[in-house]
This record gives sequence, C-alpha cells and structure tokens, in this order.
Amino acid sequence: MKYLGIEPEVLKIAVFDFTGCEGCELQLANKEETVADFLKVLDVVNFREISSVEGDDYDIALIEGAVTRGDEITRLIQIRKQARLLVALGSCACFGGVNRLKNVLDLNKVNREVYGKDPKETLPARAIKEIVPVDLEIPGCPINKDELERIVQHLIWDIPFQFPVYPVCFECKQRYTTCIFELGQLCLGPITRGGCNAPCPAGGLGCYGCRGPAADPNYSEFFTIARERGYKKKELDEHFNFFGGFEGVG
Amino acid sequence: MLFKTLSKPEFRNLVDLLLGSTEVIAPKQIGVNNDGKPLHHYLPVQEFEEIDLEYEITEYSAKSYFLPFRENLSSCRFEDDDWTQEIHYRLQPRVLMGLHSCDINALLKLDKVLAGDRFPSPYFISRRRNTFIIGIDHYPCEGGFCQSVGADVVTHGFDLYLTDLGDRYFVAINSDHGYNVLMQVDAKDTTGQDNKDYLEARQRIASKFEPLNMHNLPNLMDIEFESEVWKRWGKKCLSCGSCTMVCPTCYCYGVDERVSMDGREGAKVKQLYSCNLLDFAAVAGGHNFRADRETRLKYRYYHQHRGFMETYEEPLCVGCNRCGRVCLAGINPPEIIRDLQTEDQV
Amino acid sequence: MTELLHPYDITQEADIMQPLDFNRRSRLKHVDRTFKSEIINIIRLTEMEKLFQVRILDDTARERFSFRPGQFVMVEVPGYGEIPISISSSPSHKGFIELCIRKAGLVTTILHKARRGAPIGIRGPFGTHFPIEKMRGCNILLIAGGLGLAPLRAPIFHVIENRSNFKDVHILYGTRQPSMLLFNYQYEEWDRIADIDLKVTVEHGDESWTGQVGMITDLLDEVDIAPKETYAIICGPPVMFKFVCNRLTKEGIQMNRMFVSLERRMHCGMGKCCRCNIGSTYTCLSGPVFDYWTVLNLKEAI
Amino acid sequence: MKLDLSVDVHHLTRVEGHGNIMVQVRDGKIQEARWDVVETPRYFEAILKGKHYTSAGLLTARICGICSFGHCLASLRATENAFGISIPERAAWLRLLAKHGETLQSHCLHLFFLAAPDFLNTSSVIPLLESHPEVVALALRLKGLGNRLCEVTGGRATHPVSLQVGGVTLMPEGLGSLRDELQHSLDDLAMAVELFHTFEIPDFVRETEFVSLKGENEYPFIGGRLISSDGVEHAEHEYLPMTNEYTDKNNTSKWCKLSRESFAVGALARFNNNHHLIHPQALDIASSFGLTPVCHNPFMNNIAQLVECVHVVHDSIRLIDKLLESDSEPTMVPVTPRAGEGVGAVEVPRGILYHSYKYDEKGNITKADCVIPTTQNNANIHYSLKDLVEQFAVQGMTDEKLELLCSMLVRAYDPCVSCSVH
Ligand SMILES: Cc1cc2nc3c(=O)[nH]c(=O)nc-3n(C[C@H](O)[C@H](O)[C@H](O)COP(=O)(O)OP(=O)(O)OC[C@H]3O[C@@H](n4cnc5c(N)ncnc54)[C@H](O)[C@@H]3O)c2cc1C
Ligand code: SF4
Ligand code: SF4
Ligand code: SF4
Repeated sequence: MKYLGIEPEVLKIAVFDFTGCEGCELQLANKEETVADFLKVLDVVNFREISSVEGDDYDIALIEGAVTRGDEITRLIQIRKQARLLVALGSCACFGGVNRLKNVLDLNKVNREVYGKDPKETLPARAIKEIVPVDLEIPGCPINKDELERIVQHLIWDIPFQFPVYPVCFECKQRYTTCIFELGQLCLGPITRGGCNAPCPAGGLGCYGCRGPAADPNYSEFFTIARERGYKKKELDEHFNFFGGFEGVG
Repeated sequence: MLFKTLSKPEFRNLVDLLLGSTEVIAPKQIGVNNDGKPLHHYLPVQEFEEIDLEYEITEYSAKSYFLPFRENLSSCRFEDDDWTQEIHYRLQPRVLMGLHSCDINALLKLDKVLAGDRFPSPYFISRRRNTFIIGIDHYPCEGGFCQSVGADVVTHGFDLYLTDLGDRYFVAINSDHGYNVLMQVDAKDTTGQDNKDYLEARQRIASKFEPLNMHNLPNLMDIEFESEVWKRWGKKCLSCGSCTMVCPTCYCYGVDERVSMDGREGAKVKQLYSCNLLDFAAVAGGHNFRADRETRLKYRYYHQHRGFMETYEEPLCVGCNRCGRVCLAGINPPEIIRDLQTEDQV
Repeated sequence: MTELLHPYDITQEADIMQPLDFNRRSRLKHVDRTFKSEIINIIRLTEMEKLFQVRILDDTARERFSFRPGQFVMVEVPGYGEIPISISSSPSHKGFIELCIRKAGLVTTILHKARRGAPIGIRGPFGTHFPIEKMRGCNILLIAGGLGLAPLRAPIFHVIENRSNFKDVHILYGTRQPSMLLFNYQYEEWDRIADIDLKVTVEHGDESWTGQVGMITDLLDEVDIAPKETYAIICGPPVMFKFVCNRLTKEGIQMNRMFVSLERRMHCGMGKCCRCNIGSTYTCLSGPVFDYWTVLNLKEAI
Repeated sequence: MKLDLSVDVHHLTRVEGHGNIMVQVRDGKIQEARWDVVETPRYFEAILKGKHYTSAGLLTARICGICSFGHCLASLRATENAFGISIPERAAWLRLLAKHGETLQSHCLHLFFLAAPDFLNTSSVIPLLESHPEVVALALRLKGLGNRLCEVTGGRATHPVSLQVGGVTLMPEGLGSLRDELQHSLDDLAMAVELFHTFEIPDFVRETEFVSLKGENEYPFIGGRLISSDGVEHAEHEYLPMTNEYTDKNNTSKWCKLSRESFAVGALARFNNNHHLIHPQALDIASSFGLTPVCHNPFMNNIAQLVECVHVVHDSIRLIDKLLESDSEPTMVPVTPRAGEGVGAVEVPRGILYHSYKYDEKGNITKADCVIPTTQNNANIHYSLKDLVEQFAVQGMTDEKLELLCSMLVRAYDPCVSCSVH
C-alpha cells in the first residue's frame, strides 16, 4: 500500500516466548476484525506458538516473558545479536511480571515444596532489559492490541511512537467509570501509565499497575491518599509488587 | 419569557411523548458509593421510571453530549497513494433533561468559545442545535458555589426550565421549540398563586447558599502568581486530569490521527485533554512550557478565573465543584480560592 | 407518532457551503476541512531540515489563498497528524508556498520521508503577522537563531520585493554549527542583489568555516542602530530572544517595535484546543507574532 | 527387516509452551519415544501463599493466557467454597457464559490455528490467509465471537477483571446483539464441520481412561462430582485421589495417574463421559464424524472440540435468554473471609482443572495447589506417543512423516504446556 509516494517496508518479525503465560503472544492473534490485515503487514519468520516456520532472518524480535533460567539467557543473547530492534512485549518481559513475586522467596525451599525430590533449575525472575539492551518496551498484562497495532504501524514507517504520559485515571474518566476508591477499594490508577483504556476499573477492579508507572507519578500524594483511606502496607505492597513495574516503590 | 404550569401527570405525559419520538438523556442513578450515597450520571433512558430528577449532582457534567471525550473530526479514505477527506457532523436530535442551572450556564460559556464568531465549531454547534434542553431548579448541592460565580440562575440556554411546586411544575419557556413541545400536553396558564409559589420556591433555594468570597479574584490571581498557595496545592496534584474530565466547562483537547490496519482508512480524532497532564504544553525537542504540577494546576485556575474573565467578563467556572469532588487529592476550588484570599492577609 | 423534534442540518447553512477562506474567520464553519495540496518539490537544506514547496490543488482555493508574513498553516499528513508550520515563502507569490520543516517527531519525520507529488493537507493561514507595512521608511533588523530563519523568510522576501520602501535592512543569523545554516544558497542574493546587510555567526566553527564564531548578540555590536527609526523582528529559541530583546531595549528601541514569533504546542490553530495558551492568551489567535511589550505582559511567556 | 527412524523435535511448534518430542527406532525396535515438557517453572503455588483472596483469581489467571478465564473461575470457586459462599444464580449464568466464550475462543484457536495447518499441509495459518482466506475468515469470526463473550462478561478477552469472589461485577452490555451473532454463528459452525469432514483423521486407537466432571443435568463445566470412564468417582474436594500427581526428572511438568499408568482429560474425555447431556445438534455432528462414546482415538479430540463448540453456542443462547429476563437481579454477594479450605474444579478447554486453597481467618492464603489439565494429560501423551510409534513405525515410514504424525498427536491433545508448568 503506497502512501506519500513510498511503499512501506514489510517487517520481518520473530516472536519468542520466555517465562510467561503466552497471553501477550495470543493478543497478536486476537482482535479478530483486523488480525488478517495485521498479519499481512508483517513477515512472520518465527512464531512458535502459531507457526512451524523457524527462520532466523528477522529484523524485529518480540520477546514475551521474563528470564528465569540459564538457557533462556543464552537464547536471549543469541536473539539480541540477530535482531535490529528488540521489543519487550508485556509486563513479564518489561518488568518481570508476576514471575517476580517468587524472588522474595527462598527458591530452594520452594523448589522442594513443589517438586519434592526432583527440583528444577530456576533463577530469580528478571526483565529482558536486565539481560540485554531493549529498544522498545510495550507493557501490559496482557498488552493492549490496539496499542500494539499502532506501534506496528509506526514501526512500518519508522516513525517514533509516544506512549501516553497520563495515568490510568484519565482514560478511566473518559469511560464514565465510577472511581474504584469511591467504591471502597484500592486502585493504582493515579500513578500507573495509561493507554490500556482502563479496563480494570471499568470492570470493577482496582488497577494493579500492570503498565508500570506513569510519567512523573506523584507517589507521595498517592501514599497520602491510600493512608487516609486506611489501606495498610500489606495491601499496598500486594498491589505494587503484583506486576513488578513498581520495583522499589512502597 | 413565557411561563406555564404543568401538573405532574401531564409532565409524565410530556416525557413519554419525548421518549416515544427521540433519544432522551436524563439523570439516572447508577449505584451508590461506599458511604451509601447515590451516584448519578446523565444517561440515555428508555422509561420514565429510570429518570431521577431529585438527584443532587451527577458525577460527570452534561458537556460530553456536546464535547464527547473522543470524536472523529474527519475521516480519510486512502486509495492509490491519494486520499479524500470526509467530515460528518452529528445531526440527530435528542433531548437532554434534568440539567441544573450550573450545567446550562456551562453550555452558555462553551457557546462563547465554540460557537462564537472566531472559527465557530460546526461539531459543537450541530450538537448544540440538535439538543432540546429541559432544565430544573434544585437546592444547592453540597460543596457547590454556583451562586458565587453567578451560575445559580439561568435566563436562557434552555428550551424548558422546571421549578418543582409540589403537585406541579412551573415551566419557563425559552424557545419556540420549547413552546411547541409543551403544547403537545395540557400545560396551564400561570395564575397569581403559581407566580407566588414560584417566587417563594426560588427564595427558598436562594436562602440556602453559602457565599464564597470571590472578590477581586482576577487581580488577586496575578498578585498571588508566585504564591505558596500554588506550591502547597500543586504538590498534591496527581496530574491525572480527572477534574477537567468531569468539569462542565473545560474544553481543551488534543488531536491525533490514526490509520486502520488495512491502511485504507484514516481518522482524525479529537480527544478531550487536560491542562493538568504532563505533556499538555510540551513541544517537539523536549521543552515543556509547564513541566511542574504546580504550574499546570495554577494554569487551570488561571484560565478559569482570570483569563476567561478578561476575555468574556465572567469566569469559566460555574461552581458545581465536580472537580473538587472527583479529585482524589482533595484539590478543590473553594479551598484554593479561600487560601488565595487569605494568603497575604494577616 | 409524529416527530417532535426535527434535525437541524448544519451542513445546509449558507456560510458552510461557501468556499473556504481561513482569513475570513467569522464566517468559517468547515473548520477542519483542509486544502488538499501537492508537494511539488523538496529541497534538502541540512541534515535535519527540508524545504517543501507545496501547491494547493484546487484552482479557486489556490487563487483565494493569501497570507501575510509571519502567519502559519496547519500541515496535515492524513492518518498521521497535523502540525503548525510557518510559511516561509513570499506573500506575493501565488502558485505555491514554501515550508521549511525540521525533523523533530512523528509528523515531521514522515514528512521528511515523503516524495515529490505526495498529497498532503493544508489548513490556514492562521495567526498574526509581522506588521511590515508599519515599518515603511524605517530600518529593519531581522534577527534569527537556528530554525528561526524559516518564519523570517517571508518578511525578507517582502523587503526584497519592496526594497525601496525601507531604509537599512540587516539580517543577523546564528546557528550552532556551520552545517546547520539554512538557505545558505540565498545569502549571496540577499547580500549583493537586495542590498541587505547579512551577518552570520556560528557557536562552534569547523575547519572549513571562515566566518564569525560567537553568539548572535555579538553580531549586534557591529550594527549601528538608530533606535527611533528601527523595527526589529526576532525569531529563535526563547533564551535567544530574551537576550536579544533586552539588548535592543538597552539600545533604545521601543518594546512595541520589536516583534517576536512564539512557539507553542498547537492542535487546532483556531483558538479551541488551548494547547498554545500562555496564561489565557491563545498563541494561535493573538500570536504567534507578538510585540515584545505584550510578551512581557504575558505571564509564563518566556 | 531393518527399520531406523529418528525424530527429535525441540520446542514443538503450534502448541502453547515448550515441549520436546524424541523418538528413536533401531531395527524396528523402539529405543525411545518421549514427550518432555521443558517449560520454565514459575512456582505459582508458592507465590500464592500469603496473598489476599482478592488477588488469587487475578494471579492464577496469569498461569495461562489462553485459558485465563478458566483459571480465574476455578480460583474463585475454590475461594468461595473455602468461605462457604454461594454466588447468585445470575452470576453463575454469567460465569458459565464466560466459560463458554473461552471454550469457543480456545477451541477455535486450536482447531484452526494450531491443528488445521497439518491437515491443509501448511506450516501455519499465515499462508492460509492467501490460499484459504475463507477458512481464515471463518476461524476469525468464530474465535472473535468467543472473545466477545469473554469481554462482555469478564471485561476483556484475556485475564478477566470482573469475575471476582462473590460473583460478577460488570453489567453485561449488548447481550441482545450477541445473541443474534451466536445464532448466525451456527451457520459458520456448519461450514467448519464441512471443512473438518474433508480432513483425514489418523486412525489410531489406544485404550484410555477418561477423567472429567460428571454432569448431573447439564453438560458439565463448572463444579460437580468427578468421574473416570474406569468407574472411579469422587466429590469435587477429593481431587487428590483423582489426580495423584508425581514428578518426573525429565519434565518440569508433573505427571498424573489413576487406574492405569495414565489417563486423559479434555474435550474427548468430557464427551465420552457426558455425551448424553450434550446438545442434540452437537451429538448429531459427533456421529457424523463417527465420534461415538467411548472413543479411544486421541486424534478425535479435535472433533470433540468442534462438537463442543456447537454445544456452547447453543447453550450460550439459552444463557443469554435467561440473563435478559433477569437483568435487575444481583450478581454479587458480600464476601466475608473465614479460615477454611476449598476446592474448585472447572472444565477448561483442555480438561479438568483444580484449584485448592487453604485460608486463614483474614482471607490470606496459607496453602495452594493447582492441578492443570495438561499435567494430567502429559503421561498419557507420553504413552500414546509410544503406542503410536509402535503402530505406525512400519516399512516405508520416513522420519518426516513420523515426525508429523507424532507432532499431530501431541497437538491433538491441545497441550497447554506453560499451564502445566505453573
Ligand atoms: C506557529 C508555529 C510555527 C512553526 N513553524 C515551524 C517551521 O516553520 N518549521 C518547523 O520545522 N517547525 C515549526 N514549528 C514547530 C513544529 O510545529 C513542530 O516541530 C512540530 O509540531 C513537531 O511535530 P512532530 O509530530 O514531528 O513532533 P511530535 O513531538 O511527535 O509532536 C506530536 C504533536 O505535538 C504537537 N507539537 C509538538 N511540538 C510542537 C511544537 N513545537 N509546536 C507546536 N506543536 C507541537 C503537534 O501537535 C504534533 O502533532 C512551528 C510551531 C509553531 C507553533
Ligand atoms: S478507578 Fe482508579 S483509575 Fe479510575 S479514577 Fe479511580 S483511581 Fe483513577
Ligand atoms: S487498569 Fe491497570 S492493571 Fe488494568 S490494564 Fe490498565 S494498567 Fe493494567
Ligand atoms: S487537581 Fe486532582 S483531579 Fe485534577 S489533575 Fe490534579 S489530582 Fe487529578
């Protein structure tokens, strides 16, 4: 499809999964109205979850999942060498995601608990950027397909993409949602990066911050608000630690 | 202005007539908050029973029926490396009922900006002219200060305006549309008793207001431009924009464009934005003209209570205090204005 | 059931059906309608800037389109965005306009990719202009920093075309490096043919640079200013015009004889979106050209 | 007779998660035929400890992106059973509708995106965009419908937000038009049935024990008794004797067994055990494929999934009618945590799933256990692979053909590997 006198490039793309639920990958095949067109602008050379083609000739690598085992590190370094652009897809890849929750546990003990006499190899969960440089991070648990579509369109034209700087509250309001705080629950919306279109508050669930912090979040006021409303440290921590995007906050 | 009275059953007939012929938006209870207080929104209704005219205040103002949070300004069709632009305006009529005076006054203020003589906005005008407005009187709502900004009464900006007189409504008619619609039911001419009851009802309402000192506010804002007041309140702001979303007069926006995944269609989308958001005044190259929360918060108040005043001789604010109610950080106009008034007085 | 309310069709209003003319603001209602235009030529000026020659396709609209030096247009790349860009060509030139665009973000990057012949959209012109008619019979100082030369090209053309109306005309121009100088192919013409005193400086020279090295204010030292009969037009980054205007004030030029063009974020160009507000002054309506006195009175302006 | 074959599939494609197939045949004798799960473990059971009950459903949804609704529902049920809560009828309908949405979405994903390419001789669905656009369009319509059912009930298609302990928090919108869509989708399903009739399902039989929920009056999806085709029956909370998890040193997933060395769960197991409760139209379609209980061909799991798609569409229409009639009834009950234990068993697309939690009086989890369908299937996949190689490794078989057949067998189970290693 020609535009402005230019034929845009077809992106040679590969999708790799590390430790995660593969829900973000699944989003690539969701939003059925447009998925056929979405796949047409891409040349998918590697995408194990849905394709048996296993090519190595890709420019863009989408990485889903966190790193939690030695072999994943080797694989990741290999991919980084090949990829012109390495994209971390979803909260697990961007922050470690829910996998990070295990990092505070004694992994040996946990291993014995779960696997008894056959413990498995495992490392503390890490985000992709903790292992190799990442060019683009697309947070979300799962990622928002609309946003991904836009990002892909920007990649095709090689033009910069700007994530929203505003917090979730802004989009929450634009959906006429009644504030979760008003309903007596905790919500990380005021400090979490928007762009998800606030599905959680709209569905009656306080935001757990899967997209990580908004630009310039006002933590001190957020804690004041939470304290005034009687939320205890455990509850706050459970929210803040859930997706790993607020490491060190709290 | 013409006045009539309408018995409650006749009023119901009127609403039923409207419900039968057009879309009707009215205050509707959507639930209760944690303290058991009812929550209301302006929402499309299908039946008379859904309407709750006794509401205190809606969470969101009625502006989004004129300035939707998101609106397609134009669409584009791409073909053979060329495009054609298409523009559509909303043309269907609808009824918006149960508006309080603040919301109607807010529309009048928006008219000044959006329907005035400098680049009148067809998107707005089209929605405005296609909306039949029925207002209603009510007792002051908690925290509201509409009287102090002169927004507690309305003399125009509506088609019909109701005042509840117990068994009947006192109806002010402000348009031929309003008149024609009212004539579909059995509206009575007003009697001396009606007028007396009406004036008494208004008096009762007026007596319930607690005034807020707005004296000399525009100049005060200039004088207190560097004031600690802004630092104190600014520190609290979450830069979330909730206040501007619920505000009946905030109209700032951003425009961005998108292309459909098949590359065949594009849309120029207007999204209401907020001057409290971090990148409101940021420009390419990384410079941000209002990088601090404090300056952004101050700007919002400045625009409402000084800038608009300068241009139109009235504040942009209608005193509904929705922004104060929605703000998690508790930032609210009455307190800020009070602080500004007292800051340099010992 | 008969319809109680009847649709009001704004598209049937007389003034919405008239041809677009953004300079007759009071009548305009198709405010988001753009003039489809063609990029007829692209001239690469530097690494970051290109000059686009753009022609409105519709003949009548092109005929009617007129602007004054200092005004800007909203340039739309449908599907990708719309941005304010100053018109950089001569106001008397009818066939096409020139836009000098720096690659800065989304829309500008995609514009930089566009090929000759590409159809884009133009809305406008918008904003205030440099009151060049008032400057008749006087000296003019045109001071530009970096990309600030782009909006100054329109008044420069006007001066050249009406050279006898003005006394001494100086262009003082500065950039960071020699490679960033814009329109260097025209310096000869301005200097020799149009009898304009052109002074150029760069902050950091290189091996091949033989010209001046220094700040733009240094160039002012070399100009004899007759404050009573001099007007100044200044365009550049905010820090620059603050320095320059202070200096010129010291030289005795009246504040309302100095004109600056301000940059703000803009999404509509029509005094609606509020993004360009300074305090509550719309840069797109009351500006972008302001006299310095007004700027000083705008809180937050600089 | 000399017959040597070797298959070594590292990270099998078109399945969810990472697993390897390894087959070695020397001189006509099987040296090795293995299915190994090598997915990285995430220790969800350990992570859950100490978490508040409000987080449990959200957290466990992240076990799997494809059946996040199923995990969430099992989790909620476990918690509600522990607290002694029963949710309003309307909430139960909404949850079942959500469940149906997930079943439709997941089955269609598997049938068209993961399994069909094998039958159509391509590597993935992507070349089908060009060669068989109508098949892709059909697949997307059906899968999209499943996702919309999830969105309407759960707030979004993956990782639900409005399914919460005590009921459902979202007022569903647009049920009427969804009902129309469901009605129309029956035509699409008829087309899908036609398509699958053209596929050659390998003829392979292996006597298997099938485990599922036991339907009482309805084809079972959420809660109820547990049965096996070998005659074992237990109550919902007695899932442990029904699963008997054990570890294997080559696998990061555990394995399970019941009456034999392995058993199977999933669409085929549900159908085999509850065929009398499935919608008559679905049953007709089943017989048109020769799918009659008790079917012991694991490849027929694909057909059982297709049959279930028909069932859930019919049942969703029924549910929507009930929901439309009851739109003012509550969907949430207040929740008071208490100390206790609870189990939730839910039939997710790939089979029966159990969550079991122990709570302290504040509503924090002190012990958690999740038994995943694919965990239960892994041993069975492994052993049927052996049998398959035994039956098919004959003269004339090439490595490539055997590799395809083995891969197809594993895919037929629709394994959710990352789930099984949670
Ligand atoms: C009156 C005026 C005249 C201008 N004239 C010129 C010119 O002649 N040549 C030139 O190269 N640049 C000019 N600019 C600046 C130019 O508008 C920005 O560089 C451009 O908007 C950046 O857009 P982008 O999409 O590439 O960048 P992004 O950073 O991706 O911007 C996204 C959006 O932000 C807004 N925006 C960002 N930066 C600016 C900005 N500086 N000014 C206004 N809006 C902005 C736009 O609405 C744009 O759509 C002018 C700006 C103004 C206000
Ligand atoms: S629900 Fe959450 S995201 Fe929405 S307004 Fe309230 S705090 Fe913000
Ligand atoms: S509301 Fe919060 S938790 Fe939900 S999708 Fe958005 S960022 Fe993630
Ligand atoms: S004033 Fe309150 S509501 Fe407004 S942006 Fe700041 S924190 Fe948000």
